[in-house]
Amino acid sequence: MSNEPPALKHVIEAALLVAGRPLNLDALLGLFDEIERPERSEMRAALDELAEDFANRGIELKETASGFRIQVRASVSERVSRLFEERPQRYSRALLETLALIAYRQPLTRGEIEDVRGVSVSSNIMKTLQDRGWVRVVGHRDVPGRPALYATTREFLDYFGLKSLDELPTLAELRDIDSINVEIDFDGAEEAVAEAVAEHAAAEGDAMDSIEDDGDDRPQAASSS
Amino acid sequence: MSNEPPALKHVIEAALLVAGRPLNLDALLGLFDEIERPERSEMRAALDELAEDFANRGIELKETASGFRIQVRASVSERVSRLFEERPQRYSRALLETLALIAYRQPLTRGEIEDVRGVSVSSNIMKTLQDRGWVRVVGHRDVPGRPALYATTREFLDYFGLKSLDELPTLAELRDIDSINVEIDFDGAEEAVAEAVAEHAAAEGDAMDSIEDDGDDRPQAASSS
Amino acid sequence: MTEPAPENTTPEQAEMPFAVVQGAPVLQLPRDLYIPPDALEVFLEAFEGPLDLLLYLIKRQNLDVLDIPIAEITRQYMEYIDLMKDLRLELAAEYLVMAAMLAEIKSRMLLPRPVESEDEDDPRAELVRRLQEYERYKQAAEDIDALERLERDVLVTQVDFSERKIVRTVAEVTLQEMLIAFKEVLAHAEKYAHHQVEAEPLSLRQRMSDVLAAVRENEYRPFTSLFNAEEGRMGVVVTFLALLELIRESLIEIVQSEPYAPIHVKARAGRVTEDEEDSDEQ
Repeated sequence: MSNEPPALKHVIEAALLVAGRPLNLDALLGLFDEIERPERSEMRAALDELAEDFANRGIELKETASGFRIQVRASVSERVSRLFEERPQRYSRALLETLALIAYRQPLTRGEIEDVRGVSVSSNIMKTLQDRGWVRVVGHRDVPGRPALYATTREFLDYFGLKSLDELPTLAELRDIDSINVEIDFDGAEEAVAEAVAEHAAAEGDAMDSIEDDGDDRPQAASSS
Repeated sequence: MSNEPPALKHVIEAALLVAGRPLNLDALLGLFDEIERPERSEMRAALDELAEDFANRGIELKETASGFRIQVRASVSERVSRLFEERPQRYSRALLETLALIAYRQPLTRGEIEDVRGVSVSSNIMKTLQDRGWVRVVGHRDVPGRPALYATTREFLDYFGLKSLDELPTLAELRDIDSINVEIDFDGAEEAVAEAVAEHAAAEGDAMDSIEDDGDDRPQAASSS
Repeated sequence: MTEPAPENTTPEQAEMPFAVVQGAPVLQLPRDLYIPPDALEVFLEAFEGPLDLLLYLIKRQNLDVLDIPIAEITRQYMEYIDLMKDLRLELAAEYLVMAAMLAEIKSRMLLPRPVESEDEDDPRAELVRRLQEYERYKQAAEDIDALERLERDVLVTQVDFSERKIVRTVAEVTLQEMLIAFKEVLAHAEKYAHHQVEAEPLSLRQRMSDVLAAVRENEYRPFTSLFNAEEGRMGVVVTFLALLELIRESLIEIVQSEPYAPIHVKARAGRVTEDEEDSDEQ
């Protein structure tokens, strides 16, 4: 560092950067003994220079009621805000299993999830899944305790890039695939579903016709809001 | 302000100014999503540019153990510290000697510090060092009484502007009493320098010089108070 | 570090010139300066113990730590000890231990020494080792004190950023991760025969959820309103199957007041719980 005394604007800059509060003209002049103290006009000129130096930078000089302060420009504010993010933790295996069970077996209760997983499901997991908007309560099973019935949401489908649950591999496919490739040909899966439905439907043949006529006038309201 | 995205160095500058803590390379890279994330080399280059921008200013970019920070240079700090009524705390020789022993010889016990200093070390000193976060207990020596083993912390390095213990000032050589009668030859002099500290013997050069100079070459030894 | 106050003559050895002439020690010792008693007290308290005091005595006379004139140094040391006693300064035990050590070394120095003396035979060796050891850390302490440090020498910048956006991030997960997790549940579940997870059309499950979400327990909903013709025949079939499954699982009730009257659907569940209200907001 050279031995020249630092330029006035750089003293001001340093002061504003450490002060932790806005500094007015008097506070800035107070940094100097009377003998060396710059004129107010010099101080103003130095502040103007400083403001110019900050053009195109991530910070700017701002004059507020209580004085001058240096602040982060809006243009970098959002990026810099990331410093204050809480680092997300990875979801636990238990959470993923629970989510998958809800997806494949919905609607079902927590007790039913626990039956399949063989271990209890923490309230935290259910809360996280609901906070995340992937799972919601769609009703209650009419048994003692009236447990909530959980189902996946449209957000769940959106997040995983699915148009519908049918795009998930069937259980049979899941069993066979060693390492699941998400880009598997889902068309085959859809066909399998369609066939299953058709079979089911054929068995209930009679009922189907009458319903068809009934369903004209109302849009299906059930999709999640 | 133009609509161009802010230069990388200006994002770094803004981030370091608001972070309230030193930021390492990873923390800075974390400001960006994977897609837009600069290379480490780009980040380093931007940091270098920033340091250059600060060359004749009242602030400087400093890398310490925890990462990078922007600090007000010593040459401007004195003036700027007029903003604060509180004077920085002064530390007694006893405390500094204790700190030095821990820094160079860590980990070691209070008894071992007392052996070298020839006087007892007050509990107050140990408490102050720990309260400041410069020293912590890292274990216990496996001898009767199981005395605590002390070591320095990252905060210690940050506070004294060091990147690692290697950057501590070189410890003076020990000379052998035999050397009184021998032509001065320090090559074989004591190597029992503290275990935790890297040896700077080579960098130190002629041991005689360092003793004769007796600290003259240290940066600004006596000016600041 | 501060400049020493003139009359205090604080023992800052670092400020003393250091010019040892090896082999030709300066025997002409400078006379002790007169120190007023009150200043002396401050002076003595400035020492960090007997090693520090000894180092001061040695350095003050430009002597090398490696070649201490023990008799002379011991005499001076004892003078200070006596002074401290006279002034009734609280004298740490360490000072007396050192006095004893010096006296012992002095007496051993008077004994004739073998010509080929090993250094461990030099009665001063242990003292020299301790003095050197202490001195290097005393120096190290001064060096550390001289480092540019926060607060005293450099100030950390901190720009207020209270207007920052609070960004809440959530963990990310891939479909693949979820499926792998699920596969393991299945493997686990299959070990228990009574928990067979069957293959069935997922669209049916989804539709069941949708229907269940759409019906209320205390509100009869027209049966037909649950169907969407735009979905075509297949969609209608799926909805119907979902309704049948929901009835089978006793999750909904179908009500018809009289033959051919409109059919209504309501949830079997009783009151709407808070859970439900919450989830409905999404």
